[in-house]
Formats: sequence, structure tokens, C-alpha cells
Amino acid sequence: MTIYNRADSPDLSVHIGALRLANPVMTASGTFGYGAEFAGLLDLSSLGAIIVKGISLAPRAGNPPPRIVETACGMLNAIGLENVGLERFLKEKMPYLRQCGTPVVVNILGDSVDEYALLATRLAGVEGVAALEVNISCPNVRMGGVAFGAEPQMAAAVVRAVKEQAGQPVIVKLSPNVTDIALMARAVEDAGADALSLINTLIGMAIDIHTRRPKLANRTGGLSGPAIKPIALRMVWQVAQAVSIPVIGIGGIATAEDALEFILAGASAVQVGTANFYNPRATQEVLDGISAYLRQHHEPSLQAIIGGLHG
Amino acid sequence: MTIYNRADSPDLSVHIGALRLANPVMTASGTFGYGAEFAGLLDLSSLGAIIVKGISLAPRAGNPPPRIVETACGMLNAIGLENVGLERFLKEKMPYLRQCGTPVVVNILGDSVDEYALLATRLAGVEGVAALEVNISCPNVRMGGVAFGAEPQMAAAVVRAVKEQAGQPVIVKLSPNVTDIALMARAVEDAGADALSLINTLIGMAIDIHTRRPKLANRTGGLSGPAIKPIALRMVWQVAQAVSIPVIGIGGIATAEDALEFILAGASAVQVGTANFYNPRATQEVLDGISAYLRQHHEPSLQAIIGGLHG
Amino acid sequence: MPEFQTNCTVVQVEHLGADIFRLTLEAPDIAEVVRPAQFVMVSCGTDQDPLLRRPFSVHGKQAGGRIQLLFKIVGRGTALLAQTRVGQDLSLVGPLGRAFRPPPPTGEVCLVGGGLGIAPLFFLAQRLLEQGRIPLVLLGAGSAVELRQLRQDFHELGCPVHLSTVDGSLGHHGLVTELLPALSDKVGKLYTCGPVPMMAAVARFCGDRIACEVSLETHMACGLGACLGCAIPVPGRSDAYWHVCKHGPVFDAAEVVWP
Amino acid sequence: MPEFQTNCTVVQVEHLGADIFRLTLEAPDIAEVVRPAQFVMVSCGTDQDPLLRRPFSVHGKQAGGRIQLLFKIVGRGTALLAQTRVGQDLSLVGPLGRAFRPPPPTGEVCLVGGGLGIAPLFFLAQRLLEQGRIPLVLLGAGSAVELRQLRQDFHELGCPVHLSTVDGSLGHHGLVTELLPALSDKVGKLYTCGPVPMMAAVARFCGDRIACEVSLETHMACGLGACLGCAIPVPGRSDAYWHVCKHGPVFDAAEVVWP
Ligand SMILES: Cc1cc2nc3c(=O)[nH]c(=O)nc-3n(C[C@H](O)[C@H](O)[C@H](O)COP(=O)(O)OP(=O)(O)OC[C@H]3O[C@@H](n4cnc5c(N)ncnc54)[C@H](O)[C@@H]3O)c2cc1C
Ligand SMILES: Cc1cc2nc3c(=O)[nH]c(=O)nc-3n(C[C@H](O)[C@H](O)[C@H](O)COP(=O)(O)OP(=O)(O)OC[C@H]3O[C@@H](n4cnc5c(N)ncnc54)[C@H](O)[C@@H]3O)c2cc1C
Ligand SMILES: Cc1cc2nc3c(=O)[nH]c(=O)nc-3n(C[C@H](O)[C@H](O)[C@H](O)COP(=O)(O)O)c2cc1C
Ligand SMILES: Cc1cc2nc3c(=O)[nH]c(=O)nc-3n(C[C@H](O)[C@H](O)[C@H](O)COP(=O)(O)O)c2cc1C
Ligand code: FES
Ligand code: FES
Repeated sequence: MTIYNRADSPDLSVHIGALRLANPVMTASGTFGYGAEFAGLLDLSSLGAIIVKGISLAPRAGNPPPRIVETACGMLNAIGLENVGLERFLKEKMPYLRQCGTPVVVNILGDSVDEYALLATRLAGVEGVAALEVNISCPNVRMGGVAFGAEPQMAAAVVRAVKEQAGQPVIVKLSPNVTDIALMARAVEDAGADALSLINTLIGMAIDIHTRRPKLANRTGGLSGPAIKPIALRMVWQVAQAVSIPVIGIGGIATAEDALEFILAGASAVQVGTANFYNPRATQEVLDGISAYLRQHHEPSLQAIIGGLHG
Repeated sequence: MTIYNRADSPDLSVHIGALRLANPVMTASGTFGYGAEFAGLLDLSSLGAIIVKGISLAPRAGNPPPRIVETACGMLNAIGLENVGLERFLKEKMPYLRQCGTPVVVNILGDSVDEYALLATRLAGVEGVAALEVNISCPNVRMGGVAFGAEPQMAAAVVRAVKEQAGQPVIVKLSPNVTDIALMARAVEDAGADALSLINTLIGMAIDIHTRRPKLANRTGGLSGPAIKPIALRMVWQVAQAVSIPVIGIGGIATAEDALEFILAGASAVQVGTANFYNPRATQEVLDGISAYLRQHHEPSLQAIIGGLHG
Repeated sequence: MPEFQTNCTVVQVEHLGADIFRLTLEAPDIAEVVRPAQFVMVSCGTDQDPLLRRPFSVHGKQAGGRIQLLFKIVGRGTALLAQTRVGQDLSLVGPLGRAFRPPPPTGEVCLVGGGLGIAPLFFLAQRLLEQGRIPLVLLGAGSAVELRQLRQDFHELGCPVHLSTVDGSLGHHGLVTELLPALSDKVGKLYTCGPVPMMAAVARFCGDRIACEVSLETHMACGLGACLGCAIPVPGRSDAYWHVCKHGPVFDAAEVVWP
Repeated sequence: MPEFQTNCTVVQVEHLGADIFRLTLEAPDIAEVVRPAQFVMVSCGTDQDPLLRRPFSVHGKQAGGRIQLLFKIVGRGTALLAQTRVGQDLSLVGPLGRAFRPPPPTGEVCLVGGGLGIAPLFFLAQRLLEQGRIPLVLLGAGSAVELRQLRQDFHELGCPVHLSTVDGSLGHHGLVTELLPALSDKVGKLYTCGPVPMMAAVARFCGDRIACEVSLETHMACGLGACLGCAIPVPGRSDAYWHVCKHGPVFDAAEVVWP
């Protein structure tokens, strides 16, 4: 094995629009709490960015339990977007996150276009918030509960409203529960998104055959984990070809190999989600493995392999 | 444990439109060859029905290899609809299937509405063919390669054309790669389908990070197996509520528990797919387990629990 | 609170009868800091099946940085765990959650365990005895086979033990909660873990008279407070949930909505 | 052709060095009917991870209804299989595929194996010797450690064996195909299994002069001819594929498109 000295260290930094990250490994919203939850097990400052649990204007209690169920190589969750709300987030969570020194991306969610816009306004000047990630998988309350992310016009409206107010780069997180994700991606790009992240969870269900009830109180939930990786990778590959803004890959990423598949398919960065639950050190392992791969393949930088898929 | 005598045997028979099956366990198209492949390992006459590999008018060679890749609790396939074509199927495969005594469902596929119609015409009088299953996940060659199953109008056109010619009940097999599967289901019901089966595979991808090429020669493939079960179950549940024709559940079914989840969600019958590959006796185990469940729950018949989900 | 993600070597596997197993693990980091009712998240199968770790209370501590887990086969994860062999490594994350709080300086202490709820109570008894407190132990189970080894272990610790079995094969014929009325009124603190109906009955028995802590179970994806999957309702509030892995697993009986 | 889906008890696990293992299984049904180059599909992990069975040629037969598998750790499935213990059950489906055809009644027979391609050739040698034919065996590998046990086993059968290693640590220093030119021209049939470039070189060497059968590997989901996943091109036809699990794994060298 070759020994590399520091000068040989591959350059892992990436640009997501105006956002510069020391490395491409982030934590997916809702799978890493507000960061502090992992501080005992992981060096948070080694992360490319921390994406926090989705924040709404007002606190949300979330769905009644049961909220999670394990499935084959995956899990369903119906947390119901429980979160402390913007005010408590800023007061109780941001101070800790700021002192970690890791870029913080705030995932935002709303019931209406106005709520999204208001969140962007309130977050615009907040120190330490490096970017916003707009979760458009939420139901649009005014439009009969159809998810913003299921309809290009509705998604575009949210993005335009957020972009008008935002003080930071805006990442839009796409839902996979659509016929044509490239169409959604282009609509959102045209509306001004600085970057895209995908995928959010796929809608799924599980039934307890003995009680004959859904295993989740909410009946349906979001499927995540290794089970969905092939779908996520296909969508990232399609979207990366359809848009010219950076794409962030999410979905079942648990190892460096997984992450590199997304990067080769065109993702500039990745988010580790469900894997944090069963392997709290997953982000660190992904990062180390990407470094090792770049060395092994004599690549000077991560940049050099983004979208490097042949054929 | 209670000992049941024959009179206590629960009634497993089901009606799929005009099609009566002795039990609800069928084999999913493309995962059971033309039946004979499993004859050494399984009593084919115990199956509710055998659904054969999708048949086109002319033989198809299929895609170049590699055609399959394992994923987390699933697999991707890009077989490319390789099949012997209608003539050889009727000459070489049907005689064996007929003498098994098991109802045979022929899965049909075409590049155009006319091809589907012609297949239905040619199969109309064939002895032993109990039903047709129309695979609408195929690309519509005339309409620029968009899958018939991605667009309600196109799907409806196929179904109408097949129904006009068909001499047997017509099951329409839905693609899960859509925003609103209930919409598709209603379109196809309105066009005259006698029953629906779902889901076909989800489009996915896998990349070899060392060669930097897709692991499938076709680049993308269809994801199947336990990984997709939660998505399939959710879709079956949605569709069963949206239509009044019978629904057949497919997707990751490997055990009786899996099958019963689909039945409680509203499926009148199920198809076992990928599980046949890794457990050739899966269909038999599913069937035995359903019987045992009905006994344990003192249910007189399968019919009594279809759609029996509470809440 | 220090937490560790660590591979621990299995040094003993005991099949205690019925579907109950006990593992002894070399886990010096965890052993050093863990307190009674804290739990560990254990990988039971391959790296992705079953996907999620399973939560288990620490059942006891042994010299040399060892901890014990006591569990029952109830599903895929525990079935795989029961196949563990000596010498194998298991991946653990922990210790997690809030521990039982110490009893008041005076008054008797009573532990009430049902089924596998006994697991964390043994560790609590170890800890109390170190502090010179001798708890009275009430244990209930379905049948004698589930209790024999545990009765002996509590005896060896030096605790008085009263037993009950549903089938009457050992001790009182009936529920463990039926032993409660006979308790001395000097009991000042009661710790309980077991099936929810049992804990509910214990909580009702204690009322405002006896301080009562319970250790709860819920499905957990992370055990770290990150997934928010382990929610249970907060009494009297329709808009708030506890998270069992963080606020619990130990709760004051009054903090719980009982059925 | 009888086929079985059956749980087989592992009676011996040998680590032959490097990453190579040999399992001996009690599989009377399969042992009774299996022929050289036929394979079995083996479940390597939990019931759903890895999801698919792995194909392995039968490496040898032993008295008492036993079969052997010889394999190398190359990925997740084989890594799990290497952890198998004596007494454990493995689920097998087989025997599957078409076997090597018997050699012509006269002429010498030569077996050329590279790496794990040696696995089915040992069984073939057993069978040929039963029929009174003594094959000449050429074995190649990267290094001595992969060959030592196999050399001894072929010797014990009574076959002449010539070896080569890429690193020169045993036998000829170089590729096994470099031993071919020294073959007697009495060789009438050659059987080969190993890496594709090796088999391609063997096929070229045989040309029209020597009948040559090869055993191929492809990814397989079912091994039964049902999934159509194991396709390889048919020479001279752009619109047709063989299916390795059904038409193969044995092919005449001329039936294969060589790189
Ligand atoms: C804090 C805590 C401490 C525990 N301590 C012990 C202990 O010391 N000994 C012991 O035998 N058991 C204990 N349990 C219960 C134990 O976690 C479950 O028995 C185990 O997770 C079942 O896994 P399985 O795969 O065998 O069952 P399955 O039913 O196949 O599991 C499916 C899913 O349900 C979850 N699940 C099933 N039952 C329970 C349950 N009772 N509690 C939580 N999750 C469950 C699993 O974790 C998994 O995610 C504890 C639970 C918690 C929350
Ligand atoms: C007919 C046949 C006979 C074989 N006989 C032997 C034998 O006797 N000894 C032996 O060591 N190996 C043999 N192989 C190869 C063996 O099947 C693979 O090494 C094994 O499947 C690798 O599994 P894995 O999970 O360790 O590797 P992974 O790479 O993790 O497997 C991923 C997927 O690729 C497939 N795969 C990977 N490598 C191969 C390969 N070379 N051939 C087929 N599929 C592959 C796996 O089956 C699995 O589906 C044979 C293959 C075939 C087709
Ligand atoms: C428990 C849980 C909670 C989640 N909460 C959020 C959320 O608040 N906002 C959001 O945009 N995505 C949320 N997600 C989706 C993840 O961020 C991610 O997109 C998805 O889980 C797929 O990635 P994975 O397979 O790596 O988990 C959540 C996922 C899980 C499992
Ligand atoms: C290898 C393979 C080939 C398939 N071929 C067909 C086909 O020809 N026609 C069709 O309608 N579906 C085909 N399918 C889809 C299955 O019938 C089924 O809908 C899908 O695999 C989901 O079920 P499962 O998860 O149980 O496998 C194929 C699936 C696989 C894995
Ligand atoms: S188990 Fe994840 S927050 Fe409690
Ligand atoms: S492996 Fe399935 S057809 Fe050959």
C-alpha cells in the first residue's frame, strides 16, 4: 500500500451554489436531531454540514404513536414533522450548533406558501445558518392537502416565495412520489432554486395481521433506508442530467460505496439519513471511505469524479 | 393446538371477475418462467394460477447482460422482456401448462395499442388460458417511448383495445412509477378492466464504483423483492379503495404474513415474484400459512378477510 | 453522559430455559459508566438485516468490565441474538437513557418485575446493595421455568424474593401485583418494570402514597433522541409527547398515561 | 432431472488458506444424483440478506451422501458462508445445470483449472477415475497457498498434477495456460474452468483439434431458468442469448463468444 503524505490528501471540498463545504457528507433532516444528539458518538466538526430536523413556524407535536416500523432493509416513519418550532430552535438549538463550527442547513416546512416565506424571512439574518433546505413533501393545506412536491406549479410557487426572502442559498428537497422527477426538478430550478436535494421518503405502509390495523397510527409513512437506494440513485442520475444546478444525493446511503454511486451519478454532495440510526458513525465512515477511494484511484479531488459515470 | 377435520378447512377460493381460482396464490410474471422450470421443486397444481413470463407477438431476445443485480433486500432486473413470442409459447409452452390443470394467465406486452389488441385476439380462443394480464409498463413506441402505464389516457386506450378482442377476463397490471396510482386505476377500470394487479417494478439503478459504469447494461432496471413491499402495500390499499373491481397484490411477497397484509388491505389475491428465485417453495409456504391463519382466527373463508383492515 | 459505539466480545451465553437467554459481554467502557435502567442498542443480524438495532436494558454488571443482557426471543432480532456464540463480537451503542433515581435515604425499597421486565431490576438490586440498601424483590412470570435462575441470582445477591406465576408452578398462583397488598407500609420507594398492565396496577397501588418509578418500552429506531420515533403521550396534554429514549426509559408513574 | 430444495447439515468446515474454504455437507438427495459441473444455489445469510442464493459447483462427493463446496471469499455472501459452523444447516437448491459430458472412449483426458475454477474439476476427476480414466490435471493459481491442499487431494485420487503460480511460489512460474503446449497430442478431450481469459486461451489452444468443454459463471438470481438473468451472447447471433443456468454452466468452447 502506498503511503500518502498530507500534500497528497485529496481535496474533498464542494460548492453547492454559494455554499462551500469542507466535504460532501451531510446529515439528512430528521435523522440527526439538532446535532447534539450525536455529539457523544461523533466529532460533529468533521461533517460537511448538519441538516437539522425540519422546522416549522410554530412547534408541532407530531403524530400519535406508533410512529416507526422496521421493514426489509428499511423503515417507515410517520413522525408527523414534530419539531420545536422556529423560536425555540433559534433560542435552544442554534447556540450549540454555532459553536460546533459546522455549517448548519435549516430544513423548513410549512402548510402554505406564506409559511415557507415567513420562515425564510426569519432565518435570513441568523448567524451560523449556511443554507435553507425546503421540504416540499408537506401537504398544502390550502390546496386540499396535496403535497407541494407532487405538482410542479405548487412547488415552483413555494420556491419563488422562499427565494424572495432568503438570505442564504436555497436547496429544494424533492419528493420521489412523482411520475417524472426531472420535470419537478426543472420547475424548481426555473423558480430559482440554488440546489436540489433528493430523495425524500417514498410513501409506504405496513399492517399488523393479528390486530388487522396499520402498524403506524398515521396508517401510511415514509420509507427510507438501504431498501430505497436504487430508486434514489436512479432519480439523482435523471435529475443531474436534467438541471444545471448542483444536486445532493439522499436515500439509503450507509457506506462510502453508496455515496460514491450517487457522486458518480452526478451528486455534488450526499446526505446520510436512516444509517445514522443504526450506525451513528456512518457519516464518518462514509467520509473516510470517500477519501480512501480518491487516493486509490489517484483522483486529486472529489470534484474530479462528480458525474463521472461512463456509458 | 386444536385439531381441525376436513370440514373445518377454510375456503380459499376467490373470484377475480369471472375467473374462479381455487386459492389466491399466483406466480408473478417473469419470475416463474413458463411454469415447467419449477416443476421439480413444487407441485404446480397447488397454485391458484400460473402467470407466465410476458409474451409479445414476435420473440424478443432481451437486453444484453448484465441483466440483474442484487440490492438491499431486493434486486434490479433489466431482462428486456425476453420471451419466446406468441407462436412458440402456444406451441411449446401451453401444452405442458394445460396438462398441469392450473389456470394459466398470460401476461401480454406490446409496443403499440395494435400489438396488444392482436395478442388478445390470438389468445381469445386458446384452451387453458384462463385470463390475460396486460403489462402496461412497456414503452409506447409510437408515443416517444413513454410507458403506457405512466399516462391514464394511454393506459385506457390499451385496455379498451384489449377488452374488445379478449375472450378471457382482462387483468391490468399497474406501474408504480406514477404520482397518483388511484387515478391510473380508475382510468383503467373505466376502460373496462375486469381486475387490476399491482405493482410492477420500481425503476432503479446501481453503479459499479470501480468501473464507473452502471451495473446493468441497460443502465436502469426494475426493483423488486421485499425492499418494495411497503410501497406496494400502500398502493394496493389506495387502489382497493378507489375502484370496485378486484385487486391483486404484488410486490415483495415472500411469506404468508406478507400476503395477508395485502389481503387485509383489499387484495383478493396475491402474486409471489422475486421470492420464487430465492425460495422456490415460497408459493406453497404462503398458501399453507394463509390456511393456518384463517384457522387460527376462526375465519371460514379467505373472502371473509379481504379488505378487513380496521382503522 | 459518555456514550460509546463499540464491538463487545461475548464471553458467555446462557439459555435460562423457555425462550430466555443471558449474554455476558466484555464492554469495559459501558460497564464503567452505566447505571440501572439504562439500555444499549444492539445489532442482532447482518449489517442491514434486521436493519435497526434492538434496545436491551443492562441486566447486570460483573467484575472485569463485563455487562449482562437478559432477553427473550420474541421476533427476528432476538431469535438471531440467541444464536450468538462465545467469542463473537456484538456491536453495542450505549449506555443510553435516564437511569432509575436513587431512593430516599430512609424507608424500604421494593422492586416489582414481570417477565423480562426483571432484566434491569437485577442491576438495580446490585447497585442498591452496594449502597447498603437491601431491596425487597417481587417477581412474576408465566411459569416457573422463567424464574428459577433469576430467583437464585437474586438470592445470591442477598435480596428477599417473593415469586408469583400465572400457572401456579412456582410461588403465588396469580399475578405479581397480588403480592403488593402484603407489603409493609414502610416501603418508601418502588421501582417497577414489566408488561404495561402490570405497571399500571403497580402505579395505581402506589397512588400518592409511595414514590414509584417505572421503566417503559417502545419501538426505537435510534435510542439517541434523533428519530422521535419513541413518542408516548404526556398526561393531560394532547399536543405533547415524551421520547422514551431520552426522557425515559424511566418515568415517575405520574408522568405516564396509563391504560 | 431431479432437483431438491433442502436443508443440509454442515459436517466439516476447512479453511484451506488465503480466503479459501471448503464445506462438507450432508446432502444425500443431491449427492445421489449430482454430476460434475452441476451446481447448487446456497442461502448464505439471513432469510433476506443477502437476498439471492449464491451458485457453487459441487466440488466433490464423499461416502455417506456428502458433498463438498470449495469457495473463496469475494463479497458479502461468501464472507457470511465462511462463518458457517459444523452442525449448522444450510439451505441448498440443486443439483442444477448441465454437467460435463463424458469424454470419448479413447484418448487422454486433461483438466485445466484456474483459481476457484478448480472446484468442479475435482468432482470430475473423481467421476472419471470411477470410470477407469485417469485425467491429467493442470492447476493454476496466484500463489502456492491456494494450491497446496488441492494438489494433495488430486494426488490422493491418483491423478498426475502439474502446477503453476503467478508468483512462482509453487510449480511453473507463470500462467497455467503456459503448460498447455507440453501436452501430449494424445489428449482427446479437455475440460476447463476458471477465469474467462484463461478459458479463452485454453479454447484457442484447443481450436478444432481438441474437444473442449468449459464451465462458465454469470450472476444468477434463480439458477432455474426462470429469471433469464444469466444471459450470455450466442456466437454469430445478435438476437439470441444462452442462459448459463440451463444451457450451461457447461458449454462447448465453440458455443461461447470469447473476448
Ligand atoms: C429501553 C428498552 C429496554 C428493553 N430491555 C429489554 C430487556 O432487557 N430484555 C428483553 O428481552 N427485552 C427488552 N426490551 C424489549 C426488546 O427491545 C424487544 O424485545 C426487541 O426489540 C424485539 O426485537 P425482535 O426483533 O426480536 O422482535 P420484532 O417484533 O421482530 O421486532 C420488530 C421491531 O419491533 C421492535 N420491538 C418489538 N418488541 C419491542 C419491545 N417490546 N420494545 C421495544 N421495541 C420492540 C424491535 O426493536 C424492532 O424494531 C427493551 C426495550 C426497550 C425500549
Ligand atoms: C455455476 C456457477 C458455479 C460456481 N462455482 C463456484 C465455486 O465452486 N466456488 C466459488 O468460489 N465460486 C463459484 N462461483 C462463483 C460464486 O457464485 C461467487 O463467487 C459468489 O456468488 C459471490 O458471492 P458474494 O456474495 O461473495 O459476492 P458479491 O460480489 O457480494 O455478490 C454480489 C452478487 O454478484 C454475484 N456474483 C459475484 N461474483 C460472481 C461470480 N463470479 N459468479 C456468479 N455470480 C457472482 C453474487 O451471486 C451476487 O448475486 C460459481 C458461479 C457460478 C455461476
Ligand atoms: C425518522 C425520519 C424523519 C425524517 N424527517 C424529515 C424532515 O423533518 N424533513 C425532511 O425533509 N426529511 C425528513 N426525513 C427524510 C430524510 O431526510 C431522507 O430524505 C430520507 O429518509 C431518505 O434518506 P435515507 O434513506 O438515508 O434515510 C426523515 C426521515 C426519517 C427516517
Ligand atoms: C426478473 C423479473 C422479470 C419480470 N418480468 C416481468 C414480465 O415479463 N412482465 C410483467 O408484467 N412483470 C414482470 N416482472 C415484474 C413482476 O411480475 C412483479 O410485478 C415485480 O417483480 C414485483 O413483485 P416481487 O417484488 O414479488 O418480485 C418481472 C420481475 C422480475 C424480477
Ligand atoms: S428512539 Fe429515536 S428518538 Fe427515541
Ligand atoms: S439464473 Fe435465473 S434464468 Fe438463469
